Amino acid sequence: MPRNTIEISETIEHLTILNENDELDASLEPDIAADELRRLYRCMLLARRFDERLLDLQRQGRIGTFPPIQGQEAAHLGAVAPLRPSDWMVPSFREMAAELWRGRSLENIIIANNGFEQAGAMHADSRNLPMAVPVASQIPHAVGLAWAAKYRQTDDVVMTFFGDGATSEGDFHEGLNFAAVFQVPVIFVCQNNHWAISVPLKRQTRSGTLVQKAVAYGMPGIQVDGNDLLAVYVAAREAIARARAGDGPTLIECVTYRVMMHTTADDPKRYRTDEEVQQWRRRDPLPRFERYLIGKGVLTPDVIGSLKAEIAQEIQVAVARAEEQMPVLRAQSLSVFDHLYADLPPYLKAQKQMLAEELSLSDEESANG
Amino acid sequence: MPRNTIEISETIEHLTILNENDELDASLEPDIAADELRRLYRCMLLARRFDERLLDLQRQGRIGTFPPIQGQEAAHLGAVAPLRPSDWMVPSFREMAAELWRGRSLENIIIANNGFEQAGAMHADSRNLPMAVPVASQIPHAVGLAWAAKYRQTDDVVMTFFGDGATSEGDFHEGLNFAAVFQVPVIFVCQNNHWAISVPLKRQTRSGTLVQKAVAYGMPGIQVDGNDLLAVYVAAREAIARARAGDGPTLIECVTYRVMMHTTADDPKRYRTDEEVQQWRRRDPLPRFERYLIGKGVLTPDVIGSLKAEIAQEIQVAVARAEEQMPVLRAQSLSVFDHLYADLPPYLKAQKQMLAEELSLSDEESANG
Amino acid sequence: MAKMTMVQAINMALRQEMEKDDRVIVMGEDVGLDGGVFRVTEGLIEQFGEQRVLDTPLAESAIAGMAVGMAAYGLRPVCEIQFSGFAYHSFHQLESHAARFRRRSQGRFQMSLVLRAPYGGGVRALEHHSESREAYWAHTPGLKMVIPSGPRNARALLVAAIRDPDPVIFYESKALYRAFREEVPEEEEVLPIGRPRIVRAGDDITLIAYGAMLRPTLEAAEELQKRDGLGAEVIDLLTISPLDDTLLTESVRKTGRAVVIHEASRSFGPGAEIVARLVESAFYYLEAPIERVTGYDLIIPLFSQEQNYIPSVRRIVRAARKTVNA
Amino acid sequence: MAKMTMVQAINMALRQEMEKDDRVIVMGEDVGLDGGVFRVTEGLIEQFGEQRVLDTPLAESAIAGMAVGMAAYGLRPVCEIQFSGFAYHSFHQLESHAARFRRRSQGRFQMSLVLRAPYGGGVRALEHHSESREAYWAHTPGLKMVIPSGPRNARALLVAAIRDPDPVIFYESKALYRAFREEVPEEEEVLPIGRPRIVRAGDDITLIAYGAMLRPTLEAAEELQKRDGLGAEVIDLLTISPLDDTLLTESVRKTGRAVVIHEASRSFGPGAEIVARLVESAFYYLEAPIERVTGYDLIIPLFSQEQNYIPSVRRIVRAARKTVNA
Ligand SMILES: Cc1ncc(C[n+]2csc(CCOP(=O)(O)OP(=O)(O)O)c2C)c(N)n1
Ligand SMILES: Cc1ncc(C[n+]2csc(CCOP(=O)(O)OP(=O)(O)O)c2C)c(N)n1
Ligand SMILES: [Mg+2]
Ligand SMILES: [Mg+2]
Repeated sequence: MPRNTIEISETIEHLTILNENDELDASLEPDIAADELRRLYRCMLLARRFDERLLDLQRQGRIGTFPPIQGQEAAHLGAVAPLRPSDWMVPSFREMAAELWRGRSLENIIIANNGFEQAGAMHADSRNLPMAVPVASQIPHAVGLAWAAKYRQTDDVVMTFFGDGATSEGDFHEGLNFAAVFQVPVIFVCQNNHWAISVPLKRQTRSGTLVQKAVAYGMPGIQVDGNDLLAVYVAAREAIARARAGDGPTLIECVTYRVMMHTTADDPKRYRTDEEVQQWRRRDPLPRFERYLIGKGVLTPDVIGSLKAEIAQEIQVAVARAEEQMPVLRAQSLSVFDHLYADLPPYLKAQKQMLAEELSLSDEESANG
Repeated sequence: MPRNTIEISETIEHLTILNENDELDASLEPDIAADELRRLYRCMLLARRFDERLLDLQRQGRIGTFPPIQGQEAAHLGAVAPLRPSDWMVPSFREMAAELWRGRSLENIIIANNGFEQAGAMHADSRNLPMAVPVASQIPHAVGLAWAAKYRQTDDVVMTFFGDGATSEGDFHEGLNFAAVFQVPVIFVCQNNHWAISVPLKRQTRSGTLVQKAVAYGMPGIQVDGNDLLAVYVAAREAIARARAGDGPTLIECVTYRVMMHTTADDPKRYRTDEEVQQWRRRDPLPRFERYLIGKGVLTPDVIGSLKAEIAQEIQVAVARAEEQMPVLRAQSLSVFDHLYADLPPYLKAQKQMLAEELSLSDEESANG
Repeated sequence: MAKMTMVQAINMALRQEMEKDDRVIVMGEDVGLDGGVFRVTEGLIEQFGEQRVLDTPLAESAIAGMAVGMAAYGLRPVCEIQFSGFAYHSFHQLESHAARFRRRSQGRFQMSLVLRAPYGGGVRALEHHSESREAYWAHTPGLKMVIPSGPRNARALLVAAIRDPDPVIFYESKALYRAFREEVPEEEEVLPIGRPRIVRAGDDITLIAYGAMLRPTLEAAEELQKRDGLGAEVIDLLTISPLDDTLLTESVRKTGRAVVIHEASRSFGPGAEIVARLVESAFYYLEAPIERVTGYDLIIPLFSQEQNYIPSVRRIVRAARKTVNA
Repeated sequence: MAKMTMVQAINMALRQEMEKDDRVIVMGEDVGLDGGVFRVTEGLIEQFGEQRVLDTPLAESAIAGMAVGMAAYGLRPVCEIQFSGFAYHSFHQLESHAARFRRRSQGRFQMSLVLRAPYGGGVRALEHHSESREAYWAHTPGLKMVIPSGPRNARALLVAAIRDPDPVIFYESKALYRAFREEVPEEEEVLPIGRPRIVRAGDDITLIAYGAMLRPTLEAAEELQKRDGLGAEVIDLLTISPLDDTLLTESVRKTGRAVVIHEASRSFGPGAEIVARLVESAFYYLEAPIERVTGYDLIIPLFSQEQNYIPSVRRIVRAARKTVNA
């Protein structure tokens, strides 16, 4: 009857496999086929180069504001790589590498970043949800999809992404609680990049780690070095297997860093030091993974060279194609009335007509004026 | 570098002092003055009898729907007793015993339960917030008050109450997180009465205890036998001292039980067994505390007898007074326009005029018709 | 045909749709064993099991958010929010996602979901249990806002809402839940969403109401007939949004006079839009200002005073007379 | 007097009120070191410290809810919600508490709090960053809804909002943040909440606008003068709710014609209430239907098409002509 410490029964772990000094814990090294490793490396490189290119385009006024992902590629790709195509991905807004892996095209990203509704179009069987801008709001969607996948007796799972800042929102809490209560097959991947715009992790929450928040939901949690693709991969693979087996959700915290600005509208010099950024640049996941693959003989400098050329070309073609399409899309002014509802109610038909007249009158006026 | 278990550094404890078999852990017994013990007992008894009387009144149609508190008196009173009058109390809707302790009158409760706006009136220096109906929504208010109390460099603390169901709401999560980040003097008292209307605790959350949710916020937590007034008291006193000293918030889980219906509109037979209820009735906090006090020589059967008579009288007077006042209050129809804003904007003046005319026309019509 | 209360009629709609379509899932707080705090979902868990009737934890944002995910999968969740006064917790999920997923995905994901919630006063309830804030949802493009006025149309509209490919907020007047019974056919009956209905014909004045306000409006119409010899045309909106004003316009072009009645507070309420539409479509036919009989611009008072807040037959009659004598 | 952008003018209002009154606390996401994503709170943390300028965790419900508690204590929190499209997370705190605490406590607790949020389109932003949903708050009794139209009145209205004993939702057009500069006096200037203002006199037609729509409306008025010889009276609402229609009524009784302009979507939008009020107060003076020039009943399109959605000078001019030629 005296004062007792309550035992926490949830498993909360940390995992690193290939650390920033290139030390590998071989006992934990996952057995990934060489081909798959090369695909992962290629996608990582593509995401990095494309991110850089997007920044150029933004600075040239050729796309709108966007959130760079640099430094988080391993935490994206390690997580989605063990998914099947029939599994679902529910992104936040900073998972470009994961989206590329799951089939999104470079053109589409460029067009979307120019404010085109039409870029939302996707295959009728796409299992990727569109980006969710309101922080954490996508988390309950993942739970609903997972519930449905279980209800339909499939063994598909759902993976959702969100940031460290997102863990403060009510939707994070409610979503994880629902997932645990209903024991649905969902994997919660927190991209702890240490910053939510200007708010550092330690002002976001007082908890020692983000992963320990799993304790609140009676859910297992694993924290991984998010710049170690192998660790992310292993943690995700385990969580996916658990979900697929019907054993419920997992919280994965990927410890990584946002080396760039929050979005291109942000100036991080206002709130953080360059030293901090430099420290994290040294833990860059891309060269770390590259050295590992070279060491393993999966890649050679030659192969890397030709990959780079290939990727440069791919990006150039995508930009050109996107810029070709946009004037066409821009001319589809009446398309804003599409897809609000399945059918256009009478007063919206009238409003569409108003806009059509407006546009033709404007055309006339400019023709006359 | 291998897989590590992450150490949880928060203290999460359980405390029982006087258990359901009347066993006392004397080493933990708080040193409460005899007078205070008697006041506590009296308030507990008053709350019990008044709760029963409210149920009669409701069944007779003399008050509206209300939420009985029976069985939770120890968890209310043990928590508020160590507060100072200058500390703040932020209730939910099922803390009648705590409200009585903090000075709310029986009449006021009866009038409020008859849907009178005017019952909201309170002393200009009252440090009790009014009841909050939307579950968990009061939690951030407590954080704001506590922030203000700290900002003003007082050593006042804030105590807020909520149920087990409330822990599922986003406001619980956001509120506790803010409190921990800002290290404000607030005590979160969860009344875990095992039910949220028809939803049992194990369908509310999968976490083994509610108190372990404190881990998510880097906050200490303590679970107590909520039917053991002494344990609640000690846990609250510690948490209050910690808050007052500037050491931040605490989560207290009082394990108790809602032996009655959720509200008088509810029929618990639909969703739970009588055995479960009977089991908990045996752990009734009132006789347990009574036996303790008798054993301690603080109370005698005689004193109890006269207390009972006194209380019966007090309740009778309160009911009579409340019922006298209500016709007067009911006649103040135009008072609904008071206190929406500090000043009545022009169109609301016009609407008040409309209502006044409406009422005088109705009076005429009934006089004529 | 059985005589049913609105609670029973809605229950029948849920049951029959669940029988016909295994995509239909009922979810919310206390909707399972308890059958909902108003007993609207009574018996469903017994018939369909826990897989089709979900007692959720207490979190309205997650209820709506999870439903968004289920709808994205292709299911047809029907959520119950225990009182419409707690639907605000779901606001961002509805505004930011339910209303937008179809457009955001250019048609890939449809949000066939229903959010049912009891609304309105008149049942001696606690604070937050009596509001009429349908205008919030009506002003949100991408949502549909439906309010039935009796057992039979409640059933037929709910069937339509469940089958609708777009998200529907479905407000149920708790004052009507057990107020009266109507014949409700066992066989399927569907009322189209987006179409008001003339429930009483008349040539002298148009009275526009919905939900719990329909009955006092009909009473007022009878009184106007009896005492003033005025033929009032009464229109039941049924759908607040998307608002189709065709019928309203026709009627007001005929009568030249209109009164709009709602329980919701006045300013920026649903009545304002109806007035604005009629000004746009029937201005030259109007013989008097359109009157609004509404709740005052207050939070609805606690129950000791709510009867003065909710439009009464008397207030409707007076407003109609004012319009006619203008 | 210095020429200032609206960002600078709002910043000055905050700074001066914080200097005068230590109850004023600024809080929100990124309002501290970062100075707010639009730099509205720039320099405040340097001047007033972390005790007066709170960088909060990322949770809008708690921002509003904590502010309710601070206001109950007697402080005057000024919250920034990063974009009005994320204010829905705070909906229940504002509707259920900020709007009600004074009444619930019969005057014991006042809610002197301000919730600032950038609203509206025109800055090539992401989804959820361009909405104009002020009607939600305007339809909520107990709240006040204010929208300035330029640097000088933004400053003077924000001072009034901060000192107001009741909760004020303060929407700032981000399109106006840096669009132009105005002379803003260093000394105190306060504009009363609840009072529209005539910004251009005229006898032929009344144009009613607010926020970012004021400038195109004024341009339209000039064009109507130049091309059509029409004198348009332009009224800047400034306060959406509580809406005082006295000035509107007077103007429309004089001109007999009105156009209401807003960026918000049309149906159940702010314009509907203005039309309804004018029908109630100036019906017999109206010579033509009141026109509404508004956003369409769509979610505001992403930026490649938003210019067609937002009312343009051309659309306003055409509507005015339609009214005059009616
Ligand atoms: C509900 C909501 N509030 C505020 C914002 C503005 N905002 C966009 S991203 C962001 C920070 C997110 O931080 P985090 O979750 O850590 O993700 P990261 O940006 O680091 O990837 C904020 C405040 C938003 N999009 N949604
Ligand atoms: C936000 C919100 N949702 C739903 C309700 C309806 N409701 C009132 S009390 C209650 C259950 C509360 O359970 P708990 O938090 O355990 O408190 P208890 O009633 O057991 O004291 C519910 C669902 C409400 N008042 N507020
Ligand atoms: Mg982050
Ligand atoms: Mg409970």
